[in-house]
Amino acid sequence: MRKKYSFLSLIKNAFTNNENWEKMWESPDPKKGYDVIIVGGGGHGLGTAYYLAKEHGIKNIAVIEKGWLGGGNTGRNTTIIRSNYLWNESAHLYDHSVKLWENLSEELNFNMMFSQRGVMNLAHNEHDIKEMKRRISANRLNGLDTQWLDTKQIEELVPIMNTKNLRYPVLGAAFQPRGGVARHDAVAWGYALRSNEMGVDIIQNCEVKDIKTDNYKVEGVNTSKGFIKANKVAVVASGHTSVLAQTAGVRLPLQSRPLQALVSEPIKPVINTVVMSNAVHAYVSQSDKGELVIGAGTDGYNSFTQRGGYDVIEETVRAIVELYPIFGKMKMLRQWGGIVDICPDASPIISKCEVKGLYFNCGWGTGGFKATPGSANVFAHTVANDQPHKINEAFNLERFSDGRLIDEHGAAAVAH
Amino acid sequence: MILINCPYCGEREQSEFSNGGEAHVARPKNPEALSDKDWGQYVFYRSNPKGIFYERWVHTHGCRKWFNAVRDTSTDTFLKIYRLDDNRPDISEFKSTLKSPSGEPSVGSGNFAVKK
Amino acid sequence: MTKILSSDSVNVIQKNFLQVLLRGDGRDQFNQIIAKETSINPPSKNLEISSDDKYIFAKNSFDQWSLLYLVEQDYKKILKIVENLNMNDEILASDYSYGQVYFEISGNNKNEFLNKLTNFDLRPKKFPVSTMAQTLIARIDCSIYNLKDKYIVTCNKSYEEYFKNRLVDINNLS
Amino acid sequence: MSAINNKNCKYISQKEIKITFDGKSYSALDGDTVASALLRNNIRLIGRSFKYHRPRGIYTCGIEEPNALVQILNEHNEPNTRATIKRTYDGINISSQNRWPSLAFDIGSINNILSPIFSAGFYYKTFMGPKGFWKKIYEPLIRRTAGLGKPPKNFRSKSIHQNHNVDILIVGGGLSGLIAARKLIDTNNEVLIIEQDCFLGGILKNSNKVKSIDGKNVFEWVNETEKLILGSKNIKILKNTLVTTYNFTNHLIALEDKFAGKKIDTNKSELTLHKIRTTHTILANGHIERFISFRNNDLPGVMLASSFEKYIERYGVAPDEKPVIFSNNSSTISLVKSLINLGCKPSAYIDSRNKNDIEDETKDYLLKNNIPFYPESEVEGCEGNKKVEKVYIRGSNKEISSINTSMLCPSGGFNPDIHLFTQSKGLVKWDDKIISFKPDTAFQNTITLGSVSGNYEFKNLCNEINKKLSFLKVNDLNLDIETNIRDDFSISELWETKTNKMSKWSKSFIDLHNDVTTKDLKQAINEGYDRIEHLKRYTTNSMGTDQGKISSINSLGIVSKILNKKIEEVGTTTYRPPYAPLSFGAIAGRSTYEYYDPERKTPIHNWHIKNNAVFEDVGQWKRPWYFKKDESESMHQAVQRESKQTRQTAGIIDGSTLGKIEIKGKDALEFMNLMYTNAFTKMKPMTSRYALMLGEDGMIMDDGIVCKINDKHFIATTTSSGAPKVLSHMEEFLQTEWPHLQVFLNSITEQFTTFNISGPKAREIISKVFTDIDFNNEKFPFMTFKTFDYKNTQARIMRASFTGELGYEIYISPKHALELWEQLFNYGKEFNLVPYGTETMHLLRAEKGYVVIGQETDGTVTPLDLNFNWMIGKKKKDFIGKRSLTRSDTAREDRKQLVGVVPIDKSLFIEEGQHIVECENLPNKIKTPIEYLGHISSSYHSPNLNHCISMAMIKNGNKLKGKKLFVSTSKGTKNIPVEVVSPVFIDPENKRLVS
Ligand SMILES: Cc1cc2nc3c(=O)[nH]c(=O)nc-3n(C[C@H](O)[C@H](O)[C@H](O)COP(=O)(O)OP(=O)(O)OC[C@H]3O[C@@H](n4cnc5c(N)ncnc54)[C@H](O)[C@@H]3O)c2cc1C
Ligand SMILES: NC(=O)c1ccc[n+]([C@@H]2O[C@H](COP(=O)([O-])OP(=O)(O)OC[C@H]3O[C@@H](n4cnc5c(N)ncnc54)[C@H](O)[C@@H]3O)[C@@H](O)[C@H]2O)c1
Ligand SMILES: Cc1cc2nc3c(=O)[nH]c(=O)nc-3n(C[C@H](O)[C@H](O)[C@H](O)COP(=O)(O)O)c2cc1C
Ligand SMILES: [Zn+2]
Repeated sequence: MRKKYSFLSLIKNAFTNNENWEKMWESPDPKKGYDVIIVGGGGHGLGTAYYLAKEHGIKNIAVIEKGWLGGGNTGRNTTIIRSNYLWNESAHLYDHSVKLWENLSEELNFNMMFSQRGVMNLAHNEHDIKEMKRRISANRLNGLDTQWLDTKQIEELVPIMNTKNLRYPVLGAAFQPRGGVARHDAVAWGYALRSNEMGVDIIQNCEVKDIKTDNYKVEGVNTSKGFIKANKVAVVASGHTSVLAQTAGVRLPLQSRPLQALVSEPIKPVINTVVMSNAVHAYVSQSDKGELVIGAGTDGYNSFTQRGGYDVIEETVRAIVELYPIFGKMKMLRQWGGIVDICPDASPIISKCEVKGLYFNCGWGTGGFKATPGSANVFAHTVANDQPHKINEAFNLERFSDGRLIDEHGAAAVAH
Repeated sequence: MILINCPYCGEREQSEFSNGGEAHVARPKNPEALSDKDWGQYVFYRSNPKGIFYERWVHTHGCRKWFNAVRDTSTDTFLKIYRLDDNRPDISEFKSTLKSPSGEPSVGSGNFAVKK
Repeated sequence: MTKILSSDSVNVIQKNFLQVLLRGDGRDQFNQIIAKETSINPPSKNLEISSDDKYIFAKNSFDQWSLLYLVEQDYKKILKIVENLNMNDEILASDYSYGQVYFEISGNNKNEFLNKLTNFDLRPKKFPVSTMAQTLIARIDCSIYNLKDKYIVTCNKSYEEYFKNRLVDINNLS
Repeated sequence: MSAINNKNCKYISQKEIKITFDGKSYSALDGDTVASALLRNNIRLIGRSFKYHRPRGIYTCGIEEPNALVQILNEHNEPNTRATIKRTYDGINISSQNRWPSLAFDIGSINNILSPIFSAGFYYKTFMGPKGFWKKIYEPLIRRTAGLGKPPKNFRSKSIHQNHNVDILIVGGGLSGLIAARKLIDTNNEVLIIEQDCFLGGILKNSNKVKSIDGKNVFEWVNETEKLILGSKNIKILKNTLVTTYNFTNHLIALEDKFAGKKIDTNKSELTLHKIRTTHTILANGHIERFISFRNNDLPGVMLASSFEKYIERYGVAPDEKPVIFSNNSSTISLVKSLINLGCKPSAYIDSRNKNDIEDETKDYLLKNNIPFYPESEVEGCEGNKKVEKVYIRGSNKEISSINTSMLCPSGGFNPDIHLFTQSKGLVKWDDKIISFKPDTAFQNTITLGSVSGNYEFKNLCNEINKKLSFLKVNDLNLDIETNIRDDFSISELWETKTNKMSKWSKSFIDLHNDVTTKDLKQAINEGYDRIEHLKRYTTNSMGTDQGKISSINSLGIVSKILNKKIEEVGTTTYRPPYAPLSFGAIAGRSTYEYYDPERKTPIHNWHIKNNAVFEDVGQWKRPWYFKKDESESMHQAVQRESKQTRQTAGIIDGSTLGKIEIKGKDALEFMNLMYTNAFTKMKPMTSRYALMLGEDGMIMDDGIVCKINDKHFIATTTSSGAPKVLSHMEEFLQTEWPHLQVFLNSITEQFTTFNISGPKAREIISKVFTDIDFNNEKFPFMTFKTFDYKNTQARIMRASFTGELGYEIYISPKHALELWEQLFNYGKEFNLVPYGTETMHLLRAEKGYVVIGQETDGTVTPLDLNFNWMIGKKKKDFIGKRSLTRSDTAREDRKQLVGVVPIDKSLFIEEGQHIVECENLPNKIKTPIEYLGHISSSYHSPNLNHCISMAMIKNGNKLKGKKLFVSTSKGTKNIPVEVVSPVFIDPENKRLVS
């Protein structure tokens, strides 16, 4: 690691008026060809490059990003991290990720501010309770730390919550203490910094226009900066993955939908865990800067506008105001949208396909930020070995034919 | 919130409607004759283009009628709305301003504010 | 008939109407059968209402009609009509009378008032007299019939209390 | 040194009111904002900054304010209120923010001393170890120092929504908005004008730039225009209303403050959120003045020039008698004129423009009034203790001189306020003449007029408006606008002045709200964050509550210089709604708390209340969960009692919430055969059948009872929460796949109130109510139904039960429902007929082994998994979901299957949701995953068997019957030994059911 950051480096640079900081990453022109081209400079893409270089010894890699690093969903998500998914396959995948999160700041020597303040899923009716108790039990057998909280325990953790005087009272919650939030942009930057250090080319403002194949074998990519050859192409373009797959003649079972979020004005700390609710649809956490970061639901139609409808914002805010009466006096500072790619079973695809040398990591829908390190890690394994890691074996494309779906709708309806 | 012109009720806000995904996907006549893979294609796979998209809507909180639409998913503009018994309009009727499959349209996208 | 609210500019009265919901193809035979049973011709234009002070007959959409009886009727008679109509295979008639609630909304400010609860465009040029619409009001499905100086709004009976509360609430606050 | 009252101001009354700021009382004038009131009282230190806790004052006179945010104590402690727009009233109680213990002495200002370390992105570079420190020490500390205002108090807003549908919306009732409106008077267009201030006129009231219009003074002209507009039938004006959001298809959101300048009446709605749908949007929302970065450009006492002018003209207070003015453009001279009119005089006028570019009029005027003039000069910086005391000027010969002053008014030019225009997804373009972005290509029906369109010339205004509105076919309007300034706008580029004093603590700010300095920008670019979006996120530039209104273009200017690019190549960040922070309470409106979701009630609801029902939410429905016999009865006791009584004599449940769908038409039979797994062809008329509906993926979607009246007429029931889904599922296939089928569907859920009476005495009771019906088993066998006349209405009675007992389901018009319900109780009294709720229903059906959709099923369960093979019309060629049942995974024999589970030790209770395992104990802490077979989907204490009975979905369940396994518990590591059994616990031979 060349660029070492610490309190000392900060003091040192303070003396030189902060004018001597080194560049975090270079912006080279693309080479003629690479062993692996990763399409998409979000967290998953940059992470994949990092693990390919670090764990699989592949160094001749380019990450190609059409805009700026982390400008996709990595830069616009509500940053909730947890692993308490219902099915074993998911629980293993997401917990692999949480475990990597726990050491990521130190590993990359870049503070991701992973804050394990706990994630709470509220139950508002008998059905919610049943579903959550089942999930807690399954999680426990998978070695996860999800637990049941009764209303009193909830009130102790989140005193500002209105649990009784609302249309659908709060009846309890599933709580995962190891869950939390992280600084989303830092994830992209940290991986970029360290993979670039290991020789990965990071090419921004370069759009992949199509994936070139010959006889079911990948040849490279045509980009806005010309053709680039590649032995392997790994597509991690989130909302745009199915559009790119199409250029290689591959069809993916994905639909791209707007997903919106908003932040309030900053205030002093009032809420110290992440709270999500399905029936009263809203998710809240408070960032270290003080804003409430609030997630809405997906819009009900395909769209690539990064916008979404105002009615969805209204739905969310209604819920927030009801659950937290003090927020009635607060204000929305900014709202925005991302484009999420949704799979029919609400689980991702981390898989090879019928074209040799072409790999997809997609379908994370509304909840892939939490998986960033884990998904990148097993995807790198899949790309390097041309076969899946044990953890992502089930997340293949065949499941949409044989029916072996990993249906996380119940547990993942609030997938953030 | 986009406005949708229901062929039966007139213009209403999108929240009165539900989207039914890709249009003109006929249910296979003889499902038993299909392979698992082909059946899976029908059940789980739908086109997801950026740009011109043929899709279905239903006026859930109005007349409850289904209809088809052609919409530019890169700008959310409706290019045409037509009834189920109308013919599928030809793609050449519509102009896409996308420069590349995942590029942004020249105006109306979520991502550019400055004229290039 | 119950007064729900009244102010200088809006009045809302709950009414007891009877209603039949009709489905069919709208062709000649359909029209004849209906006319025979009900002595009223169903309107043929989408969203159109034909009415007098005793009834409203509206075409909700291309294969659906609502017939509302505005004055006291023998309920049995309505049930009989429904039964007779259902003798025809190509018609579905359902008695909607007591499963719905009816509100008559009048007053100078009725548009502004309703537009506190719905985004539906009530301007005469978009919602002419003697037409009907199905839309959301106060987050629930409603039908609204435009009778010149008043609207008839109906919704499912299970929402009765909720809907009345919302009407009163919004009136109190503005 | 001190503020001056402008008695000539017509927009403020001379009536005195009292306000409180940080515990001290001050007098203000009725009509003052918090800012103008404080300025009037010579208070300039208002708050502390976000990161460094630097002293801050009032920087602007409007929505763009980055500094002066206050807390309104008497309005539920509302935080982060902009002092510059919050109107005062008698008794308002305000406090400053982000300081401790006091505004003057704030401990947090230590951050300023440490600031060289807190450089851009410093969080990312430290606090990484030791383990656990981030969570316990660093993060809580960081969180506490950040965050500005204190949390508000509980507050239940009464704000309402108002929808509008109009032809034309005019945003901004300033000069151009009013001209446009005048043209539209008495036309056929329905027009709405929205103005954020309580007075119309915009620049006409905010400055003295315009002297007269058509010979009238501007005040008269605005009044006359307003009168004309109010007199027209087609135009409405909303004042105190701010447009915040511009959505697709010309949908805009605006917020009206109904108590601006008044104490809130808590019985009324304090805010109205307007939702406007329009055909054309005219943006006439003006411009925003921008600042210039220089050393300590954040000191209290620095205030934008046109804001200073606005305080004089609009609020009748000149914040200072002798400010220094610093400008790079031609507009600022009007401030000098305003001051001179008041008898004050600027201490200096500094103009960075080339001498030759400065208007002769300006030079002459300054000379005539003897004002020290510094052409081709700039402010190097300013200094002072918590306020401006000294301003350093770099003269045309680059020498630094200084002036003592207490206020400094910079003007860096104007930005067309393109926020709303870009929200609408229009494209903007760089204009070298005004040195700013201006609207170029509209995406919607959007027209921009006046300064928002980049037109800064008054003389040209009518021309522009006539041209742009000509498509509306309205008359031209030509006004003679006489100005106090030279009309041709001139500006020279200036984003930042060079600092001479190189102290590590001296700062030249680019974002005042988030404490971002120009040095931070440079450092970030050095580190590789050279995309403007990276810069924004790395430094937090323009991410504050003001969203960089006065500074974001400046940052582009600075960045473009460093990168040696054109500003248009650097690009802007994305403008996102809202234009200014928008109240959550107002967005929610009334549709929250009790109106969050509509409540649906059955016609029996009030009876349930009277009989101590405890309700459960099922979808939107309120359903009795159980009935409390008396206060002391627990839920468990009630359910045990209800369940027992039902099997002993009879019980009744209100099932009105069940969905009911009437299906009719020539092809009804074919349709039903396609929609459900069951075969309906051979079914006899007037019989009913339990039926299953699948999704195309083969998974169970819903169940219900289908009544066949004849081949052309069916009635189907659905689950309570599944009703809308099932109806739309049917409609979808009917309309889109099989339009050739002649079938009509009506929802009749609400048209029939439904009760199910069951138990050994059910027949006796019902026979007493319906005396002329023969309920004999042969005459009225299981799964048949009949229609009867009952008191002027029709009732349908079906032999069916969900409890496993002899049962009748009655469908009756809501008109007679309650009466009939009470009748049943009348006759049922002697048999102790009990009303029961959903919990007892669930218990009784579990005893009988019936499944509940959503409890035994979860979207991954096929009918085969539930051993419902008998319900599948195998001979049918097709039905929805059929093909999916033979996919390799769904056809597997070792899938999870439904079984019954009982504890071997009958005193133990199995919890729902626990899992079935093969091991007797679990480790204390589970490190490697434990294999499990499946989970407990339902579990109850059966009062009739007097032990726990459970249902479970377990792998290969069918083959495991009779086996001993274990069920985990939530309490500890010891699992409960259980036996796998058939899920039917009571009456497997159906004796009770068909008796
Ligand atoms: C509002 C919102 C809230 C969310 N909240 C959460 C949450 O709380 N928790 C959670 O776990 N997840 C959440 N998610 C989901 C999460 O953000 C995503 O699943 C995750 O960030 C995906 O990461 P990625 O790296 O795959 O995609 P991205 O970060 O989107 O990266 C894909 C990149 O590919 C680039 N690209 C696309 N096309 C091309 C092309 N042709 N050529 C080159 N590059 C291309 C894009 O520009 C983009 O930068 C949320 C998402 C949104 C939108
Ligand atoms: N020569 C110069 O120095 C100079 C500089 C700038 C402008 N001008 C001239 O000044 C005139 C300005 O007139 P104008 O009408 O464009 O601007 P204006 O300032 O007169 O009016 C804008 C109005 O819009 C309102 N507004 C802004 N945003 C709003 C929102 N979101 N919601 C509701 N109301 C909002 C403001 O309160 C204001 O009243 C133009 O003629 C222009 O040429 C001259
Ligand atoms: C967790 C999180 C916190 C954010 N906090 C702020 C904030 O304090 N201020 C702000 O202006 N934007 C904030 N944003 C929103 C960004 O400004 C921006 O809208 C978002 O990254 C989407 O990018 P875009 O709007 O440029 O498309 C935040 C975004 C995220 C994901
Ligand atoms: Zn319609």
